Amino acid sequence: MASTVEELVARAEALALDVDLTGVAAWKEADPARRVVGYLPVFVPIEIITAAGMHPVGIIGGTDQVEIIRGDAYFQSYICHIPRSVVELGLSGRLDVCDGFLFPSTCDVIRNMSGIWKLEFPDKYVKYVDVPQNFDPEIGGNWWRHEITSLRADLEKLGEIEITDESMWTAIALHDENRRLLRNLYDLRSERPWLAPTSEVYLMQRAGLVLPVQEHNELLREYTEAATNSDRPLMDNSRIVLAGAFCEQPPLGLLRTLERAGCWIVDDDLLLGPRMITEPIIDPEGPVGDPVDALVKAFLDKAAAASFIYIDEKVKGAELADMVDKRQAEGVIFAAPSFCDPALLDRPMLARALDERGISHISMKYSENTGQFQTIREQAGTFADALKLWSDA
Amino acid sequence: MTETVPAQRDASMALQKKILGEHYHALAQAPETGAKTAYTFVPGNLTELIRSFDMLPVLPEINALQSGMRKQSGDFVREAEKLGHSEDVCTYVKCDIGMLKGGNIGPTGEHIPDPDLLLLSYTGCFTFMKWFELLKQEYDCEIAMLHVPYQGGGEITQEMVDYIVRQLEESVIPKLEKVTGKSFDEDAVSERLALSAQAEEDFVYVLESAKHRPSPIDGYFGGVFYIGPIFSAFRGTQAGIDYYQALRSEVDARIAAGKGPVTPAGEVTDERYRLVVEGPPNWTHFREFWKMFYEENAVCVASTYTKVGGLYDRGFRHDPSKPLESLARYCLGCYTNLNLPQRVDLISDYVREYSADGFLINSVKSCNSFSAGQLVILREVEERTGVPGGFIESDLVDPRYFSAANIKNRLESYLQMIEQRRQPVGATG
Amino acid sequence: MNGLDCWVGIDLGSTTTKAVILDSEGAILGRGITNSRSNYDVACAVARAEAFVDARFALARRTLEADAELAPRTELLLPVIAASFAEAKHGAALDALRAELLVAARNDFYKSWQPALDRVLGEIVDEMEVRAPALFVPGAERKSDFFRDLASSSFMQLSEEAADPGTMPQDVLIGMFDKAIIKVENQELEVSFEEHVGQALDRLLEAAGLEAGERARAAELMEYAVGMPLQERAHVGTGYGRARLPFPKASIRSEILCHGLGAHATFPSTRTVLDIGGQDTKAIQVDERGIVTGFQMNDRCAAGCGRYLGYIADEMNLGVHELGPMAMKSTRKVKINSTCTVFAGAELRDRLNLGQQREDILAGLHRAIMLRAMSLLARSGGVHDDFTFTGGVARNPAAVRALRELVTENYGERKINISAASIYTGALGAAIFARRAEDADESTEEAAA
Amino acid sequence: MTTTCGIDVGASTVKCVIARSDAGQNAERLGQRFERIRRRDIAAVVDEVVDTALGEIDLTRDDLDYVATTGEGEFVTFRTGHFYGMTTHARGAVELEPEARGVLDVGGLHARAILMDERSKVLGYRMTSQCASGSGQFLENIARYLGCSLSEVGELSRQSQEPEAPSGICAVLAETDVINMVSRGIKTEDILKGIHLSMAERYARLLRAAGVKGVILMTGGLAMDTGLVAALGEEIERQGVPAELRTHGDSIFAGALGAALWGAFRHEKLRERGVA
Ligand SMILES: Nc1ncnc2c1ncn2[C@@H]1O[C@H](COP(=O)(O)OP(=O)(O)O)[C@@H](O)[C@H]1O
Ligand SMILES: Nc1ncnc2c1ncn2[C@@H]1O[C@H](COP(=O)(O)OP(=O)(O)O)[C@@H](O)[C@H]1O
Ligand code: SF4
Ligand code: SF4
Ligand code: SF4
Repeated sequence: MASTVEELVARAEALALDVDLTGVAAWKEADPARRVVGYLPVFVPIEIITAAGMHPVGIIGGTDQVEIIRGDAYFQSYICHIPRSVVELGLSGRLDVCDGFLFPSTCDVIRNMSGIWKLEFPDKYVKYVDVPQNFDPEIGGNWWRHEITSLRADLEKLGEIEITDESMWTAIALHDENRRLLRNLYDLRSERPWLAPTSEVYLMQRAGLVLPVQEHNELLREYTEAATNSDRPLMDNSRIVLAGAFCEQPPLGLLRTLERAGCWIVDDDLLLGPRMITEPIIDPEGPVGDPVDALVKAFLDKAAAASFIYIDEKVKGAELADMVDKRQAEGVIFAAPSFCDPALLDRPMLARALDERGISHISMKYSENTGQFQTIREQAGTFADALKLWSDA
Repeated sequence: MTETVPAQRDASMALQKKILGEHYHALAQAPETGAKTAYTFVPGNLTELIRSFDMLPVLPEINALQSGMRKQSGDFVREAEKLGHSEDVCTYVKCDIGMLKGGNIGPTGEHIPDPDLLLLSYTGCFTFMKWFELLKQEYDCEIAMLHVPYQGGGEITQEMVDYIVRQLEESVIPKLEKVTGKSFDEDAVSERLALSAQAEEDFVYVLESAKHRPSPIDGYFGGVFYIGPIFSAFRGTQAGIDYYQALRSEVDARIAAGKGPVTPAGEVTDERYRLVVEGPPNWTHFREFWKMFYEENAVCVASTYTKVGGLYDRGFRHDPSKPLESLARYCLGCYTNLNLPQRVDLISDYVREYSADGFLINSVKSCNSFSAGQLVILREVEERTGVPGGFIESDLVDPRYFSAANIKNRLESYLQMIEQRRQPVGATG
Repeated sequence: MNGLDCWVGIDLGSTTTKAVILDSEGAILGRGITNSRSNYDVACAVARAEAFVDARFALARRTLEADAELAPRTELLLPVIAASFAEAKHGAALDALRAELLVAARNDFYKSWQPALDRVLGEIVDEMEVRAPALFVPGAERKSDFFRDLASSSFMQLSEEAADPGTMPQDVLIGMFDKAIIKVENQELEVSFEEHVGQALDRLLEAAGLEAGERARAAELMEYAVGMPLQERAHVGTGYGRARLPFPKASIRSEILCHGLGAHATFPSTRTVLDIGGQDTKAIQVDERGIVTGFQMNDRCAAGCGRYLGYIADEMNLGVHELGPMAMKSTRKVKINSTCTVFAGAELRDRLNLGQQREDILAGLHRAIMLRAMSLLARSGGVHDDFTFTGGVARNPAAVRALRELVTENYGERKINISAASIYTGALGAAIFARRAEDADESTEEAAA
Repeated sequence: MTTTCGIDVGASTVKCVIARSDAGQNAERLGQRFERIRRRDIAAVVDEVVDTALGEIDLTRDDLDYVATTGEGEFVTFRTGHFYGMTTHARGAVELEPEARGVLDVGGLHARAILMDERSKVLGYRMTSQCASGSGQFLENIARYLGCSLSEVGELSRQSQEPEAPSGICAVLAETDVINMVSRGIKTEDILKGIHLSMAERYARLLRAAGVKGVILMTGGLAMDTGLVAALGEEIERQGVPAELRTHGDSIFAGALGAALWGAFRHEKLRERGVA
């Protein structure tokens, strides 16, 4: 019997809130040769981890579940919340299951965390993954090829295995499928948000951080089908795009608050990393050439806009405004983690792009353990009120 | 660094003020003289390359800190916040934007011309990238990006150097050529690099003079003045060489006389605490902050802030024989491009080499590049060196984040602690 | 009669002012506490006076215990004397309150409520007087040690009963009280120790707890204890308000150093000290000599300090004493999010409205406070054996329980010291500094001579 | 004509307005009432406020076409609809002061600055968030400590000659600061004025950040504090905020009034659609 939406959501929620990584630990215990590699937000080429037969685990903070005790001894009050909860997870042994950690170049905080990890966990494999900010295939492309190749070599050493081109193609195909399913789900949510509200879609995505990609694909398929066929009643809320939440994630309560205050989120940059490549990496005709080249090209040509990537000659905010149009949204809510430099420094530029296209927007800050939503509800509610009272008035 | 010369000052300080003033004047004259300007940053700057195209560098960070010292930054920051910038982000950026909106009047009161090129050679901090993306919205000019990889693995690899050299060749230099209409002259760069290396030698001599007891200089507060020319526009210039020679002889004289550093509040005559300092200073209350040290006879013998524009004291010199590679290695080697273990090593070495009694971290709210991880540095260095670490918090140019009473309380308690620990066992039991 | 030398330490805290008196052996002779109020000099004088009274009791105890005949009666005698003394003080304060209330009610602003105002106020104080003795039965539970709290709590209750929205709003009555109480607590009330010893003994005699012969002997011994001159050799001040103490700079010490030393003196093997006071929290690491090796303190924001509990207590119309015991009854975990002291009250109301139990909410609040303390501890270098918890909040059993849980969860088993007198730790450290400074002076003088 | 009731449940006070209007236009206020919550059950206070207000004008709940809540009023079971605080304050402000294009609402725990247009559409806003410094609650505590009632505070503050500002921003630490000031012999009125000024400084910044211009109406309970209003006027001028501050005797009802009017508007909409 197929599972109901409620069952699937409950399963995803359990996975998403499993800060002790019990599922991952069970996976690993099944075979002593198995390895787990954690990656921090936002973007790493996880295909290589999968290709190595390892379990990539997205380490994205401790949600509002984890009490911060030692984490504050590592970060001052004016640094965002996620690093302290990640440190808390690490020091409390909850990340022991990971054999290695990847720290992508996202911002100075995650960058410096790679060094903290080296100091605190000298026995673990730690790599800082430096994505290029130059998009010439011969220059930035070469650099990225070098980063991917050295990561591949490192993982081969860590797993005492060889990562063949064939396994690379297989992994790329799996993750291509994963991204396709996610895009599907996003489309469904945008068309009929009451069938697949963001508070659920988000859990489905988040579950993927701790599931092997095959299992996650299965979950996404099941949920999308169940949600499509559910008979939830239509609700007339305002349609908004959520922006700024690509790294530290808002608490579930915030997403629910927005929905309750009358806003459907019809697109977002939540958990951006696994969705960063926006088109299939493998050509429709099938794999050709070197899989590393395919990964390099995917980053250079098919990556979503993100504030930690240099805009080059493009116009900042154009992608966001296009997204609003594509999703027929009525406005944008910037919700960024407090003290998140990349998101907050981008905000005025994005706002300007939206203003030029006449799109209304509001802005708020959160941290992953924000527990009081009055202010947020007030702001989102007023925004929704304004869209409601003034659009059909 | 120009307007804000301390009340009591050395001759070198006057010289420094003079050459920096001349630079700002040249900038103000640029519309008449036709000189082109490149906005760029201190860490990983390509001054010799810029100058080889006869362009004048403008350093927004320096403008920001100058505004801080002249107590204008608060208004600038508020202005930027009014324009939608968050309270949470780096105040240098906000200060710069506020200043720009206020007509871009530089520290000498003269106008700073708009950029012909935004040269984003960003080392050791992601905010730089955002900063110029923001400026790009204000100015209709060329922008060139130089991505400098981070020393995540604790070393500079050949791939990193090659990546930078390729970017210099294929994207930065073509932009410079396009903006100036001149073509790249490798020899001209080499010549300038040779001049740089000469000044760098004297600069290092000055910094290391603090190993003497008593130290003739203050390597943090005073150091801020010493780094001015070499970190900004004066590498590869004769003026730079002259300044550091003059400074060096002045320091020699102080050593010979057994004198301590000169501070705005007077000369330190009884060096009581020797401290290594990590992190940038606060600019809005610079003198007040310095005075707190002076009053306790605490001298900063070494600092990491004076290494953001290059780790010359660890042996790096610009090398005329390999100009582009040398610039690449320079960019890669700046302090904020070091990973945390390297920073711990460096500070621990300073504590030993400079016979410090303690090390103090001034954690600034603005700067994640510096601040994220400083508490780990604190514990690691304490463990490795056995000297106590102190921790204070302020900000660069946001006066709202400087609480004098608070900092004084912490500093005093910290120094009292060093003092108490000096006493032999039993004396207090 | 040969006098006794003594040394005084004063900790002028944001909420309470504490004094400790040491004798020449370094033993604690007396302790005194009062709430810090607008006049620091008065607070300081009151705490000191209380400590001297306490020292008298200590002397009395020493004398009684040394007396073969009366030693077994010590536990009967002293509590009664103490209670009688406390009651007398309370009575004097009530008298003062009555007077000040009437002064406040004379203000033109309140003319329209007269003459009813005078009458109602008078009746309230009458009733307070009636209720007072019950507070001072030996062994009785009091909401607070301080007159302000005791009086405020019964005034609130009585004024609510006496008020009438149309003719005598409670706001007006409360306004009177607020005006009067400041005046009252800034007076130094003279209460004679000797007189009350006599009264207490008489009372015991009446109640047939004491025989006439014993009474005479007791009076004799008490007279000795009361008459013994106490010579204050030196004093040191510390605490939040230390800069305002009327002491020379040399007699002022950083509160961090005092807390470290005080904790060391009480528990010589302590290495980590946590002090939670009214508006600051300090985590201190000390070495085997009691010298501070590292510390962290909160600043700028009073979230998670004793005041936080004070707000909550006000909000629930309870005394701070009662919060802990109530929280101990909790059966379910509730997570509290508010970091801000002021918002905590709002959150409390929200949660009560959501139907959560107040015991559970309170337990959650205590845990929230301790979580913040844990952060500071972690920052200062962790929790090492022995671990000592000091400051007013260490008197709160729920806070102690939350701390124990968190320490064990995160650092494993640790020996946790909590002294009944933990609130005096800073003052004790200061007194030790006073004794040492004096020693040092003497030794130099001797060397010079 | 529709008869509607707006209920504004605040952190400290419940306010209620009963109005008759033509889809929110040409409104006539029939009754209004407010009541401090003071540790009582909020639902009971709401019932009491609404029923008393209705009783005074001989109406019952059955006479209401639409009950609109705002503030924390979502839990009110007999509501027809809910509007968010800024939506209602903007509407209420325009009703009380037709020229108003901005609102400064200061209540028990929060303060917010709202920019709106002549139709009272919210165009921008700024609000204080996690920190209670400078809120009504804070002022109340200080007043209690100083031994004066809220109704005296404004008068006293306006007599001040030499205002003395508290050093910190924290509501709790400021209390200690105030104790300090009293001990230094600073006069009550100077302390109050200092506190008013420091609150006003924050509010003026809030207003500036929200980009308000022109006439602004102060709403919420603290609009009754004439000392704060005066201090705010000074600060607005000092900081060069291009605004003119006004208050209204019924400012505390702005939210409830706005809710009542929006309720009428929605009622009409729903009726047109045949829903009601
Ligand atoms: N008997 C008690 N039970 C519970 N809490 C208490 C008790 N006595 C004091 N406290 C708490 O201790 C705090 C005062 O602590 P204290 O160490 O005196 O602070 P400070 O030194 O800042 O004045 C009060 O705010 C109160 O919360
Ligand atoms: N006469 C008054 N003078 C000054 N302030 C007052 C007066 N009456 C009430 N207040 C203040 O108004 C606040 C309530 O305002 P309100 O806007 O209703 O707040 P909330 O919506 O948060 O309950 C109270 O906290 C009180 O401090
Ligand atoms: S939340 Fe923002 S600042 Fe924090 S780690 Fe993520 S990207 Fe960096
Ligand atoms: S974050 Fe730090 S390094 Fe970066 S621009 Fe700001 S001050 Fe400079
Ligand atoms: S959050 Fe609360 S306790 Fe903290 S500074 Fe603000 S008012 Fe004070």
